[in-house]
Amino acid sequence: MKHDKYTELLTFPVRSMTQLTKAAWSMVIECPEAAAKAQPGQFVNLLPDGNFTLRRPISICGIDREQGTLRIVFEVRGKGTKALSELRAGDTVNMLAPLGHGFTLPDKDSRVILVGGGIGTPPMLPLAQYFGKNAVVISGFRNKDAVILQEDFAASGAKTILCTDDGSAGRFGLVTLPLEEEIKAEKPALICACGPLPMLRAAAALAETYEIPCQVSLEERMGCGLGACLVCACRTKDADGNEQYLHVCKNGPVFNAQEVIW
Amino acid sequence: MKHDKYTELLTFPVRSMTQLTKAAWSMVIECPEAAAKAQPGQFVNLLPDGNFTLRRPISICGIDREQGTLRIVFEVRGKGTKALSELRAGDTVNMLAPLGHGFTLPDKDSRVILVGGGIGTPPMLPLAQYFGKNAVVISGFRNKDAVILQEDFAASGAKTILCTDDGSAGRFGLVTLPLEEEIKAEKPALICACGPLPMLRAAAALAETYEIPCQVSLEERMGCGLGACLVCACRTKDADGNEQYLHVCKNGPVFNAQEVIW
Amino acid sequence: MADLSVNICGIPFKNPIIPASGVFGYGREYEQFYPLSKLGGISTKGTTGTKRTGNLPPRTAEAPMGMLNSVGLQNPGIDAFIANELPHLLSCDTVILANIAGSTPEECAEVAAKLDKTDVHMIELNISCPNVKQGGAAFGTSCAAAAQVTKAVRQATKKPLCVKLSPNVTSITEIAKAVESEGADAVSLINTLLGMRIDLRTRRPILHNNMGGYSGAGIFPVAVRMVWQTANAVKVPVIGMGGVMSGEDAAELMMAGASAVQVGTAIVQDPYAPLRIIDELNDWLDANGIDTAAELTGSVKPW
Amino acid sequence: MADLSVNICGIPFKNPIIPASGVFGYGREYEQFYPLSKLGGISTKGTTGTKRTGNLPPRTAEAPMGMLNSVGLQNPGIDAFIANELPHLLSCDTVILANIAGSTPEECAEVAAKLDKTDVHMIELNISCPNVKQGGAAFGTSCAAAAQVTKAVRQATKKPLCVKLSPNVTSITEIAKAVESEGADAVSLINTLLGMRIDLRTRRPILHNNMGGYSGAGIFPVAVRMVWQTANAVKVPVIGMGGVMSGEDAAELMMAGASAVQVGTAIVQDPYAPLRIIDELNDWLDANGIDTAAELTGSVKPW
Ligand SMILES: Cc1cc2nc3c(=O)[nH]c(=O)nc-3n(C[C@H](O)[C@H](O)[C@H](O)COP(=O)(O)OP(=O)(O)OC[C@H]3O[C@@H](n4cnc5c(N)ncnc54)[C@H](O)[C@@H]3O)c2cc1C
Ligand SMILES: Cc1cc2nc3c(=O)[nH]c(=O)nc-3n(C[C@H](O)[C@H](O)[C@H](O)COP(=O)(O)OP(=O)(O)OC[C@H]3O[C@@H](n4cnc5c(N)ncnc54)[C@H](O)[C@@H]3O)c2cc1C
Ligand SMILES: Cc1cc2nc3c(=O)[nH]c(=O)nc-3n(C[C@H](O)[C@H](O)[C@H](O)COP(=O)(O)O)c2cc1C
Ligand SMILES: Cc1cc2nc3c(=O)[nH]c(=O)nc-3n(C[C@H](O)[C@H](O)[C@H](O)COP(=O)(O)O)c2cc1C
Ligand code: FES
Ligand code: FES
Repeated sequence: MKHDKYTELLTFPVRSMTQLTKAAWSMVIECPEAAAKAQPGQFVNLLPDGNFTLRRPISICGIDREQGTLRIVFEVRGKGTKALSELRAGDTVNMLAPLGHGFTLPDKDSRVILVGGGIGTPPMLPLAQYFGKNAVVISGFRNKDAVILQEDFAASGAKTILCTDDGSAGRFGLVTLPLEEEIKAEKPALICACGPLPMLRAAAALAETYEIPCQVSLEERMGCGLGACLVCACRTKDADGNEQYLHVCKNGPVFNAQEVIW
Repeated sequence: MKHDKYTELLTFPVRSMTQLTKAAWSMVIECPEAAAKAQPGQFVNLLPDGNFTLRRPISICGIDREQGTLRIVFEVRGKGTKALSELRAGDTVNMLAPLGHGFTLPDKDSRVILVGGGIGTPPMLPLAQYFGKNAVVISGFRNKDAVILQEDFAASGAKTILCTDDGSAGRFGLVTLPLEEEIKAEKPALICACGPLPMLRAAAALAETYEIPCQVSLEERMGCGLGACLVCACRTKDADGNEQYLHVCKNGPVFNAQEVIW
Repeated sequence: MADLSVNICGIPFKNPIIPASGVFGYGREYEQFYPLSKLGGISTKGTTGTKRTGNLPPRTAEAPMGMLNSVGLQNPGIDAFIANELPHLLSCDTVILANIAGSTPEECAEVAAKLDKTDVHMIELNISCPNVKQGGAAFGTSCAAAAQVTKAVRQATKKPLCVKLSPNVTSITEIAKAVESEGADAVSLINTLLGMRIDLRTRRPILHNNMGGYSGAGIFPVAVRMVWQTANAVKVPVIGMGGVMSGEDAAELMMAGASAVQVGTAIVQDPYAPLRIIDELNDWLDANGIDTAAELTGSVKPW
Repeated sequence: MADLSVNICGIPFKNPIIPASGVFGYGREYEQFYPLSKLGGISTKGTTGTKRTGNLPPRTAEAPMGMLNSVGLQNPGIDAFIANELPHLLSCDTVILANIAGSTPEECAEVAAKLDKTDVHMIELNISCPNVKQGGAAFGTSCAAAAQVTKAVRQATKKPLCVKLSPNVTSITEIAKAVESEGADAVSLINTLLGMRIDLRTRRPILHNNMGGYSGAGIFPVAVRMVWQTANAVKVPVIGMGGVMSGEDAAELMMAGASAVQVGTAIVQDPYAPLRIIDELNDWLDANGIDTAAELTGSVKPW
C-alpha cells in the first residue's frame, strides 16, 4: 500500500469484519463523510491490497450516519474479493465512496417489493430499513448455505420471503413466483431488484405486465467508477426509444427497468 | 506468497532480524540443509514478497551448522531489499541456498588478508572465523555510520583494520594503503576481497604486483542464480588468455582475480 | 521545489504530467477531487466527426499488471464537444489537447478544421485506437496511411499537431518519421498494446470485442523502449506514456526522450494519481539535486 | 487426475508444460530439484552454428511484472551441443525441442542438418531473438525473410519443425502463414517484447545492450491475443508462451489455441514453477470436471 497524502484521502479504517457464509463477508468501514452522503443503491469502489489494477465495486448494504460507517456485504469470487476478505478490524481499505446513482424512492408509506437474488440481496437492506413494514423483501439463494441477511431484513420490520433454488431453506424455487403473488395481493408503488440477469429480466417483465415502476441495480465491469473512462457501458433506450449507452457507475447502478435493453 | 508444496520447499523461517545501521540489516535464517552444505563465499538468492520477478542475491555472512542457520547482512538499496528488511523473526522467506562457487581456501594456518568494502564486508566474516588469528581483516566504509561487523571480526581472533573514506572511524582513507602495508609486513598466502569494483581492481593490482594469489567476489545482476539463464555473465580470460564469459552465479561469485577482465 | 515547467511546440505546460486521453473524460468527474489547474495539461477523450456509441460491454478486463479496454471511441461528436465541453475545459487554466480520431482522413480533417476555429491549445490525432474497425489502428500501422491522414489533418489546421502512435507495429520509428515528414509538430506514444483475456469458466473472451487495448504498468518497458527509439529518430518533441504509475516512472520516460508524460491507467485506479505523480517527480528531482524537469528529457546515455 | 497428455506433430507429450528456451539451459541445473522426466518437454537454449559469447553484461533488468534480458544467444555451438548435451537430454524421458538460431538461413540450415542426424524430437527455429544484430528478430519481422529461413531449414531436416515467432510485429498472422506455407509443422509464440529500462541514478540503460527482451507476467495479455490470432490463421499446431505463471494461465493460453505451453520467466523466478504449473493445471481440470487437457486447445468461443 502506498503512503502519501493522496492515498491517505482514500484510506479508511475497517471497523469490523464478519463472515456470513462460506463465501460471504460483511465489512463495516469508518468513513463519516461518505456515510453522510450515501444513498440506498449507491456503491463503494475498493482497491484491494496487492497486485490489482482495477477497483472492485460493491453495493452499499448499510448506512449508519451516526456511527459514520458504511456496511458492505460481498462474496469471494476471484482474487480481488479474496484479498478484501482477508481484511480485519483495524486494517485499512482504499475506497472511493459513495459512487453512482441509487434508487429514486417514493414516499416511506408506499408499498414496495424488494427482490434480491444471491449476492444481489445486500443493496435491498437500506431500502427495507427505509420502508419498514411497508416493504416486502423477497430474497432467493442457491441453497440454505448461501442465505444471508435474513435477521437484518426481519429487524427492518419488512415482510420477508425466503426462497432457495433447491428448497433447502424457505420456499422452493425462484423469487418470481412469490413476486407475482405479492403483486396480485396488493399492487406495489415500486419494485426494486438486484441479482442475476435472468432474475432481473423476469422481475422487469412482471413489472411491465402489471404496469408497476421497477428499478433494477445492474452490474458491469468497471474502471474508474466515476463516469470518465466509459468502460462500464450499459445498453439503454432513451425517451424516444433510441439505443444509447449509459454508464453503470454514473447513470446507474440503478436504472429504470424500462430503459434497459435486456 | 504462494502456498503449495513446491513453494514450501523454498520457504524458510527467519530466526532473527537485527538492524545494524540505518541501511544495513542482519538476518538469520533457519535452513539446516543449506547450512550443512554452505561454504564461505557462496550466496543465497531471496525472493522478496510482493511484486517481484527476480530474486535478490546476498552473500552468506555466517554459517552455523549446529544451529542449522545461515546469516546474511544486506543493505537496503531498492524495493526488493526494502521488502526484505521488513521481515521479522517468525516470518518466512523464499530462498534458494547455498548457491555458487565460494572461496578456495589454503590451510587454516596460512596468513591471509581479507579485504571488504562497505556491504562487501559480510562474506569476509566466515573466512575470518576460519583463519582466526592468521587473518588480517581490512574493512573500509564511507563513514562511521556505515561501519558494520567490527565486533564479529574482533571475536574471530583476526587482526582488524578499519578504514573510512572520511576518517570518521578507524583510519582515514582507502583500504589499499593498509593492504600494501600488511603485504609488505608479511606476504600472505592469499588475498580475498569483496566490495566495489574500484576496490577490487586495486586489490587485484596489488596482488599481481606482489605475486600473491587473490580471490575476489563479484556482483552481477542475476536471474535464476543457478547457471541456466546466462544473464549474470562476467568477462574472463581462460588459461590461454582467450576471452570467455563465465557466470557469477555458478562459476562465481568468487573468481581468481587473474582470470577476470577488469 | 524544482522547476517542473516544460514547453512543447511553443506551448508552456506548468508541469509535464497530463491525464491521457480516454481515462479522464472531459475532466468533469475529477473536479470533485482537485482543481484541474494543478495538471500540466489534459488530453480529452477521443472525439470523432459524429457521435459514436462505442462497443458492446464488457469493455474491460484486468491483467496481471494493467487492464484491457475496448471502449471503441464512444463520444458525442466534435460539435457537441466544442459546444458543451471545450469552453469549460478552456476555462480551467491548463493546456488542453483535443484528442481526435476518425474513420477516414477526411473525417479527421473535418474534426481538426472545426477545432482550428477554437482556442484549444493542441490537437492530438489518434491513429492508433485498437478498438475500432475503420481508421484507428489501421492508420497507425502503415506508414502510407499514417502519412496520408497526417497530411489531411495538417492541411485543416494551424494548431500544433501531435500524432499519437500505435505500439502494435514492427517499427514505430518508421511511422514516426512518416508523420513528422507530413508536418506533425509532435508525436505521442504509446497507445495500448493489443491484448486479450479469456474467462476460464465460460470460455468466452472477457471483452465483448474479443481483443482490446492493454495499458498500465505491464506495458512500461515497451513504452520506455519506443519513446527512446522514437526520440532518436525524429526531431519533433515526444510526449511519452504507457504504464506510468509513479514520479520515477515519469522521470524514466523523460530520460528516454519524452518532453512530457501522459498518465492513463494510473488514474483509472486512483483519481489522485496525477497529483501524486507530480509530487513524486518533484521530490525525486529535489532529492537528486536537479533543478528543472525539462533537463531530464532525452538525458539517458546509451551504452 | 485428468489426462494431461497432448500430441503435437505426432509427438506424444506426457503433459503440455515445457520449460522455454533460454531459461532452462540444457536442464542440468534443474536435475538437483526434480527428475526432468516430470516435464512435458524441454526447449533447449538457442544453439547456433558456432560458439557465441553473447552480449556484454548487465544482461537483465527487472520490470514491474517481469524481466528484461539481453543474453544474445550465448551458446557453445551446435557440435558441442550434440556432443555434450543432447545425449544426456535424450536419456531423460521427455520430449526435447532443440531451439536453434543463426545469422543466415544457411547457418540455420546447417544447424538443422546436424540435428537431423540425431534423435532429437523436434527443432524449434527461433526467428525472433531481439538481442542479436544479425538474424534473430530480423528474420522474424518480415514475411519474406521468415519464409526464406524456414524454407532453408525445411530442406535441411525431416524432423518436425516448429518456428518461433516474434511478437514485435504489426501482424503476427502474416508471419505465421508465411512460415506455414514454407513447411513449418508448428509455430511457437511469443518470444520477448522488445523493451528498455533506465537506471535513474546513472542515467544509463540498465542493460548494456540498451534494449532487451521483456518476458514474464506483464506480457501475458499480448501472448493470449497473439496465440488466438495465430491459431485462427494457421492449420499447424501452436505452442503458446509468454507470461505463464500458473496452471490457470496455461489453461487460458490453451483455450486461446495453444496445444502446449512453454514457461520461461516463471522458472527464472522459481525452479519448481513447471511442476507447480502442471499440478495447478491438473487441479483446475479436476475442479472443473474436465477429463483431458487436450480438449482445452482452441476452445474459447469468441463473441
Ligand atoms: C455496482 C455493482 C455493485 C456490486 N455489488 C456487489 C455486492 O454488494 N456484493 C458482491 O459480492 N458483489 C457485488 N458486485 C460484484 C463484484 O463487483 C464482483 O464480484 C467483484 O468485482 C469480483 O472481483 P474479484 O476480484 O473477486 O474477481 P476477478 O474475476 O478477479 O475480477 C477481475 C475484474 O473483473 C471485475 N468483475 C468480475 N466480476 C464482476 C461482476 N460481477 N461485476 C462487476 N465487475 C466484475 C472485477 O471488478 C475486476 O475488475 C457488484 C458489482 C457492481 C458493478
Ligand atoms: C553474489 C552477490 C552477492 C551479494 N551480496 C550482498 C550482500 O551480502 N549484501 C548486500 O547488501 N548486497 C549484496 N549484493 C547486492 C544485492 O544483490 C543488491 O543490492 C540487491 O539485489 C538490490 O536489490 P534491490 O531490490 O534493493 O534493488 P533494485 O534496484 O530494485 O533491484 C532491481 C534488480 O537489479 C538487481 N540488482 C540491483 N543492484 C544489484 C547489485 N549490486 N548486484 C546484483 N544485482 C543487483 C536486483 O537483484 C534486482 O534483480 C550481492 C550481489 C551479488 C550478485
Ligand atoms: C479506458 C481507456 C480509454 C482510452 N481511450 C483512448 C482514446 O479515446 N484515445 C486515445 O488516443 N487513447 C485512448 N486510450 C489510451 C490511453 O490514452 C493511453 O495511450 C494508454 O492507456 C497507455 O497509457 P497508460 O498505460 O498510462 O494507461 C484509452 C485508454 C484507456 C485505458
Ligand atoms: C533469459 C532468457 C533467455 C532466453 N533465451 C532464448 C533463446 O535462446 N531462444 C529463444 O527462442 N527464446 C529465448 N528466450 C525467450 C523465451 O523462450 C520465451 O519466449 C519468453 O521469455 C516468453 O516467455 P515467458 O514470459 O514465460 O518468459 C529467452 C528468455 C529469457 C528470459
Ligand atoms: S467505470 Fe469508468 S465510466 Fe464507469
Ligand atoms: S543468474 Fe542465471 S545463469 Fe547466472
